[in-house]
Amino acid sequence: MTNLHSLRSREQRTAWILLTPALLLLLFVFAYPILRAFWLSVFTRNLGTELQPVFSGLDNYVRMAGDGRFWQSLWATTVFTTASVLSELLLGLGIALVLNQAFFGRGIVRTTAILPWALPTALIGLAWAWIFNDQFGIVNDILLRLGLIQTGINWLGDPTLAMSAAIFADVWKTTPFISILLLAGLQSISKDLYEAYSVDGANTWQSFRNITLPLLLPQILIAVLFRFAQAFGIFDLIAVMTGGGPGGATEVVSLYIYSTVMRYLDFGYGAALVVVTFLILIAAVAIASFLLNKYRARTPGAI
Amino acid sequence: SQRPVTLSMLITAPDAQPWKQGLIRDFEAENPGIRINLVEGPNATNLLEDLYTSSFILGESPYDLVNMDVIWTSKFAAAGWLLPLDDRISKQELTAFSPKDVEGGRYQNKLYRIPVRSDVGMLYYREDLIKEAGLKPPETFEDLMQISQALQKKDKVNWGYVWQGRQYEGLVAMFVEVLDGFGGFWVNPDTLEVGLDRPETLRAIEFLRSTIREGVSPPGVTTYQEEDTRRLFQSGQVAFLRSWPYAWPLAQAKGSPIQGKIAIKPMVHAPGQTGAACLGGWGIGIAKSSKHPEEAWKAIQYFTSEKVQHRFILSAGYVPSRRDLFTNPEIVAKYPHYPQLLEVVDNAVLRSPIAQYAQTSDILQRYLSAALSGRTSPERAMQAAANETRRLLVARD
Amino acid sequence: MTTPQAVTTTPGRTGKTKFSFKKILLLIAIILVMLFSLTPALWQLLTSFKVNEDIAAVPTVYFPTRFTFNHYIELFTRRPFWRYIFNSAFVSITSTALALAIGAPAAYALARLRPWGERVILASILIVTLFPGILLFLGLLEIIQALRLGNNYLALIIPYTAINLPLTILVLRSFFQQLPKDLEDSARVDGYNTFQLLWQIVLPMTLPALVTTGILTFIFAWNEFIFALTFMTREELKTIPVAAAQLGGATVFEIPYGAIAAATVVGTLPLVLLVLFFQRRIVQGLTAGAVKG
Amino acid sequence: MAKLELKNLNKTYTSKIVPVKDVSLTVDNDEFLTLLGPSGCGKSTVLRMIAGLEEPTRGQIKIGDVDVTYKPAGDRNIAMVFQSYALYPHMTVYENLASGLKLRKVPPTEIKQRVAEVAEVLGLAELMNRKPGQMSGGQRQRVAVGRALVRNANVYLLDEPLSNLDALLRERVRADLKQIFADQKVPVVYVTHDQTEAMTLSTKVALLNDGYVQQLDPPELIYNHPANLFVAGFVGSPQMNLLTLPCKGRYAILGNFQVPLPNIPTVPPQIVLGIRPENVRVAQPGDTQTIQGQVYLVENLGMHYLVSVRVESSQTEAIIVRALLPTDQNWSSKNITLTLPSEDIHWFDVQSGHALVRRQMLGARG
Amino acid sequence: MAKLELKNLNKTYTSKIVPVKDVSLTVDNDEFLTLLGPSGCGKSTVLRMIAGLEEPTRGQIKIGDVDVTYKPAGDRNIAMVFQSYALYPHMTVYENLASGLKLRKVPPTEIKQRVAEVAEVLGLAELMNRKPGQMSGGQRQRVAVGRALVRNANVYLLDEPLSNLDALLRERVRADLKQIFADQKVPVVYVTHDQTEAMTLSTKVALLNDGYVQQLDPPELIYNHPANLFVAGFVGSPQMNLLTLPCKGRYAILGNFQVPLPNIPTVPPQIVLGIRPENVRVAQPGDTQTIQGQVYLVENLGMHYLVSVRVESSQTEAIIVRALLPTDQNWSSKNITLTLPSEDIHWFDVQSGHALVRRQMLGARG
Ligand SMILES: Nc1ncnc2c1ncn2[C@@H]1O[C@H](COP(=O)(O)OP(=O)(O)OP(=O)(O)O)[C@@H](O)[C@H]1O
Ligand SMILES: Nc1ncnc2c1ncn2[C@@H]1O[C@H](COP(=O)(O)OP(=O)(O)OP(=O)(O)O)[C@@H](O)[C@H]1O
Ligand SMILES: [Mg+2]
Ligand SMILES: [Mg+2]
Repeated sequence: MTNLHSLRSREQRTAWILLTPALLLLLFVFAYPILRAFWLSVFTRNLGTELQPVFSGLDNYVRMAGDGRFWQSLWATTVFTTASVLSELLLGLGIALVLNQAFFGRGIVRTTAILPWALPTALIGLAWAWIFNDQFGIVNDILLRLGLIQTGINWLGDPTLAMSAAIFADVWKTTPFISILLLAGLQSISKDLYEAYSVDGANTWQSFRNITLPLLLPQILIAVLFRFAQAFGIFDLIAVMTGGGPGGATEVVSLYIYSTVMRYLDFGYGAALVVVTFLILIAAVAIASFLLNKYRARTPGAI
Repeated sequence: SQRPVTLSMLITAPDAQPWKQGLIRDFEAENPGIRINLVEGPNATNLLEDLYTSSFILGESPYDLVNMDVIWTSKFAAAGWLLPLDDRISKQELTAFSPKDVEGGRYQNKLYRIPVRSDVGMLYYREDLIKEAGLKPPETFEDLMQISQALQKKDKVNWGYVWQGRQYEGLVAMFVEVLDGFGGFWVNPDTLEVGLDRPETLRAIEFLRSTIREGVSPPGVTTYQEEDTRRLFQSGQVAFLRSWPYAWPLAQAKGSPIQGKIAIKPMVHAPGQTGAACLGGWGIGIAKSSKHPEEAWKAIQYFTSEKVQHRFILSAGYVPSRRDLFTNPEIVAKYPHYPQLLEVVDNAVLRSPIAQYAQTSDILQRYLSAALSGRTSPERAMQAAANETRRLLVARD
Repeated sequence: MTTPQAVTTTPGRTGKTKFSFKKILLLIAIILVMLFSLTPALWQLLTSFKVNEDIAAVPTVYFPTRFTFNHYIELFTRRPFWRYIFNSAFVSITSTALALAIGAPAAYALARLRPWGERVILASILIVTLFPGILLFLGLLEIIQALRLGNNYLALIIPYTAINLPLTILVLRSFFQQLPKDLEDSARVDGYNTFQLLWQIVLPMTLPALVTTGILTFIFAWNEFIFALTFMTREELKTIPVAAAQLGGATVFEIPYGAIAAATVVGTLPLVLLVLFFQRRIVQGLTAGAVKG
Repeated sequence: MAKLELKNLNKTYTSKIVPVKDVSLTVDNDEFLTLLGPSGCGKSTVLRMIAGLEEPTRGQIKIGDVDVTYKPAGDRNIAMVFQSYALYPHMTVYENLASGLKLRKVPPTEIKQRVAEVAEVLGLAELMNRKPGQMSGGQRQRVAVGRALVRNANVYLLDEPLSNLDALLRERVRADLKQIFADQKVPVVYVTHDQTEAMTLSTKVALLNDGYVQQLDPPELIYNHPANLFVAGFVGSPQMNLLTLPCKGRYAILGNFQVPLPNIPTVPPQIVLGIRPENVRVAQPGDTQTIQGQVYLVENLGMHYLVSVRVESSQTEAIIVRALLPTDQNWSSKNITLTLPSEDIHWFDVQSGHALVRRQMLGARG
Repeated sequence: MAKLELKNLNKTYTSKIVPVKDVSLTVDNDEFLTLLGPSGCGKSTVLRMIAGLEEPTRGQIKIGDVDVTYKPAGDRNIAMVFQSYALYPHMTVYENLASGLKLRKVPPTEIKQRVAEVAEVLGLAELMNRKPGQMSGGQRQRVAVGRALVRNANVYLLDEPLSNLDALLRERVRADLKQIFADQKVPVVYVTHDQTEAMTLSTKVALLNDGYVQQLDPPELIYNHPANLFVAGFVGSPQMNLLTLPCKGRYAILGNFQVPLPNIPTVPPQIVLGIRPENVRVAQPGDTQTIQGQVYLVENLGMHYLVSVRVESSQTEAIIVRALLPTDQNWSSKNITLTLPSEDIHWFDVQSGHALVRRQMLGARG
């Protein structure tokens, strides 16, 4: 009786009213594709079966275990994701700190800093491929003019260099995502705290370490999480820049999945690939958050 | 009176303009009961393929006419998205087209596609330089290397030969030519035999690798697509180019540094073999889900008729699918290299018309690219490619 | 590099007396940021004004020998580019507004109202963001087809809104949590109901977060390619990136760099203006003086 | 308008943090209740529960005859001044003041007028267009007070509303508050640490400690008849002298002196004597109840000196009595004789701390 | 350690907001300066400039002999209690207290010890693991105070550090502050609105108003010899009676009574008479300087009644004199005779507000 009228249950009601539209929309757009991927993954449905679904249990998963291409793409994706997210985080944080300063023309600089994120990937990927071209590319042109190299470096033709170029392009493209998010976070930290801390005798680095970082942590975590998910699902940039080459060195998981589904019409297997990738990602995030919690519990006050 | 029937057709963006101005307008004028709704797709052909795929997967394709690249036919047919056309056209009529082109429209002995445009790979070369050096155009791979190096040594060109080496469909198209030139084969569509781990294949790879190793091709050639190579060639720095006919009008355009200095010929080959050309090109089929197959067929007939093609080629500069047109005086007057091209077309090889072509091609692309970029040794790469291909083909049948 | 510097470095006088090391450092940092962000984009801008010969020239021609507006003129004469801009703008504005309108209340509920199953909801939102985006598109295709939404703005607005929701919710939630709770309490006592509270008190104070997520989601929607390509086939409904990607060269093989560069510029310019206008809302001290303690 | 009633309120944050254990109070229409108590004793928590911002773990809250325990804050029509001010940072002073009225759809002209009135009282008239971030601490606090005062609420809750104002302003605002609330005839609950404020403003004072109400009485009674040791020690500044003394016969032994015990049934071995410093006088001829001692510390309180006197004693343990003496003499190091008027002495039980002589009429709990 | 010197400080926010116009002060090693002044008069601003958080628009700040005007806050080794607390929300109480010491690389054992000591003084010992969000207002303020006290600073700045503490605790902390600062021998600048605090703690009081220092003197002088009308009216509670009276001959006319003027060269037409309510006594036989009137308001201040008396007058305008009288009588509506001892009367110029009789030794500005 009391429960029905309690403030808490009112709060619950309001909470759910506020949540419902969002949850419904998420359900509507995400639930079907996700569930369907799980469902399809236990069928074989490809050109061999004339695109008719034939129940095949875990066959697809068994096949995946022996699919070197998948594991290789998973590895490539991991390398790509780790490298680009880490560099983006550092760079993004640095840029956010710069943008957070008060200086003349800050608006222009902020806008400029967001620019890479604003350029359409499909188009800018082309531009990057061109920039890294060993003959007409400006990277080589500049290096040649500076006398740093004698002949053009074959950026996109070498497995390692191609991966690096793709990472660089991605870092360039998506660092603004992190920096603008962190900028907003920085702006929400009260000036008072810095004042108090500087009176306490903190230098710039110390206030960064002990005030900025801990208070920025929520935004950092969100930025990293989203970039992690996006980088793991990177598709268009790589598709345009290297097409997965050379020799599959830059073939990332979503490129492989996309080919499997859209080009090979191997739906069942594609779904299984999706499911496994998805589960691996969830596991990775779960482990990361577990470790983070443990670390936070152990060192109170620190990040 | 009846409401006009509308036929939808998807087309790459660059093709839309010529089609709209030529074929479509005329067709609609002649067939008042039929409208053609030309959907402009993306520029890149692979995106076009994906668009088709997604719309077909959903069952009811919005397209009645399916404008296909030659390598899609078997997949679309195997997936059951196309209407067989055998009953509608006689063998007799088909002979007017290049036989390889027609073959490319078949899957498991049924015809699904009528060619509208041909496309073949061929060798462009700097006629002026070769003449100047007192040499003859190359016939064999070795010739190609020697001439290149000779010209490079004289500083006539920076590079001898450029080809498409990026990991993509173009790599395969280029490679089947070299492979055929060495007498090898990829997949036999009838027996599904895989020839990738045979010595001919390794020799073909070795040739390509040697072009880079010996400085005949730039190292970046393993990342090039058609345009990269054409631009390099057109800038006058290269003696030989493997490309499609589209490069011709561009290279010969006003202001091009190599205008009037080039010629084409079929791809070079190993001694004792013949040069091969990879067949590309577009053709039209009818979607199984189309509600107006009769009208669609009418359109196809119209688009592929000699009269219309004649006009279309003159205005748009495409390579015809009908053999006669290559030697048609009016056309030759405008495109003097077409008779030569016919020779190339006749020697064309098809990329294996099997249902799983896309996947087979991807396997080859990856391993080939790996071998060319030095990621793995050619032997290991091809062994793996062959095995994977075999596994794929066995699994499906 | 952090804020206290802004407090402690002394404008005006210190400049007179001595050069500030930190100031120089900041200047260098600013220049580096500008270079990093601007160079490739500038390259596109220059390219868009080059004639084709300059674009194709080897060795590279950096500054156009001849300025040309042809690429731009072509964009607008050969194709209804205004229409594409309108489409992009309409879809992006609507989906951003929706994402904020739906996401902000949800974020608030999660930040403050402690609904039952909060952890489950949060976990689901996380999981949803982890689903490989490229794969959503197949499932969505089926939904769109089933609902006959193809070639309807809704076919883009709904997925864009949904895809942007998790980011919106998580970001706003983190900002809401940082607000002093007393403020909301005070507003409740004053008689604000939850919606008024959100709209009149909470959101104005989290303007930087709103603007930030708004900018991020807007840009995402503006630049999205695959859905736009697949779900919108009618010419007059295409968005900028699709239209730009479909810019024909003379042939299928040719990549019309000049036109693409021009399209990139045209497609990005509205965003630049938008960001230029809104970024000033990302400001500090919106809660200054609100509470003591 | 309506009476405010708290019944056995309890608030448990965690099993260790239970700031409000059992609080029952009634505040009538025309009553002005002040909550007093040490820092952290749960005063704000009680206010927050009344306002509906915190749900009581147990107990009931009634306004008028309506049980509002589980009613949301917005429906209670309460005006509250937050200890932390909680100003709307994005609104100007004017908007801050007007927001509550706007929400209640008060006509614009009336809003303007009421805001202007309140701003006048609080000296905010010139700051109307500032935002909270551009104001001094005291100015912010005044806005917070103003925001509550403009409202026409059923109950007013004020949590240390004047703590950051200067004495003069505080006095003025205090007078205005008294006026305003007297006019409105609504229950007011007020938290303050300023005892003068508590004394001058309130009709009733509730002294909280340890989660319980220690005494609930009119201010004079709280001051003059503290119900227990805690209240005695807490109320009044300087603090009451509280001396634990041994008893001997009918006397308590204070150093070398004897203080007659009050009329209590049994004489305990020890007893606590309490007397406020201001009640300790310099002995005048004829005074009976005197002690002698030496001044060892003189503190200047402005109007008075607070003089600490070490009472003559044969015990080693020093007994200190503090007295508030006039500033017209120099007391340092003097030997003086002080009077402890027996009517001003409070006696407390050593164990329970309860006052030993309690008038019947006092209804306080210990 | 070092002397703190402010020279002609000026802070201009906007041309309209100039809270600090021209402030010069010196605080020696062992001095404890209290800034007093009405809310919004610029006290916090002065502290912020000393701390280096706000750059003076003009003027100079020296610590010891070093000009620190443009030195960053961190290099000044100053400890400050912020009026708004500015606690680190992500740190526990312990971490908040320890942060300043950690920054200065004090050895961990010493940190622990010092934090424990301060926490003991401030009654924070049990809250060490709480975060600021889980504490009461007074507890937060204590953490803010503690954060400054643990430090070994060259200068201490305290901005209303005790405003949210109860009287008892405040008294205790005050005593401890006095002790701590006396030990450390460093300049302390303290802002408070509590005049008792100002009187008991400080060696010097600076009264600010309108951007200027109105009087800078030891507390007794401020209280007993206000330099001008503003100081007279501001200091002391209840406020000093300030009556503008016409002069006639060598007398000021107070209703029907005459008050002899002090020894001034020329007799102005009007003069302001000031006398503190606590100096107004009930006339005793033999008192000369008496007035009569009727009580019309009695306020209970706990220890005293504040009695407002309407002085008998033939004028229509009522003249009110307030007196602080003992609580042992009921004064309501009585007719009483009051004494205004001439030694307690302050005289001020009507125009300038300056005190008319100024001892030579007083060096205050008007
Ligand atoms: N950021 C600011 N911008 C503009 N005016 C300001 C700003 N900060 C303070 N002021 C104004 O400066 C004056 C002095 O403020 P300050 O905080 O020094 O007052 P204070 O003496 O500390 O008052 P209080 O006792 O109320 O804390 C005030 O009138 C205030 O409104
Ligand atoms: N959110 C919370 N979580 C846990 N404990 C809390 C929380 N809020 C307050 N407390 C504790 O509850 C007790 C009562 O707090 P409250 O704010 O009511 O004190 P108060 O009487 O108002 O004190 P003050 O005079 O210092 O403002 C305090 O000990 C405080 O530490
Ligand atoms: Mg409180
Ligand atoms: Mg202040």
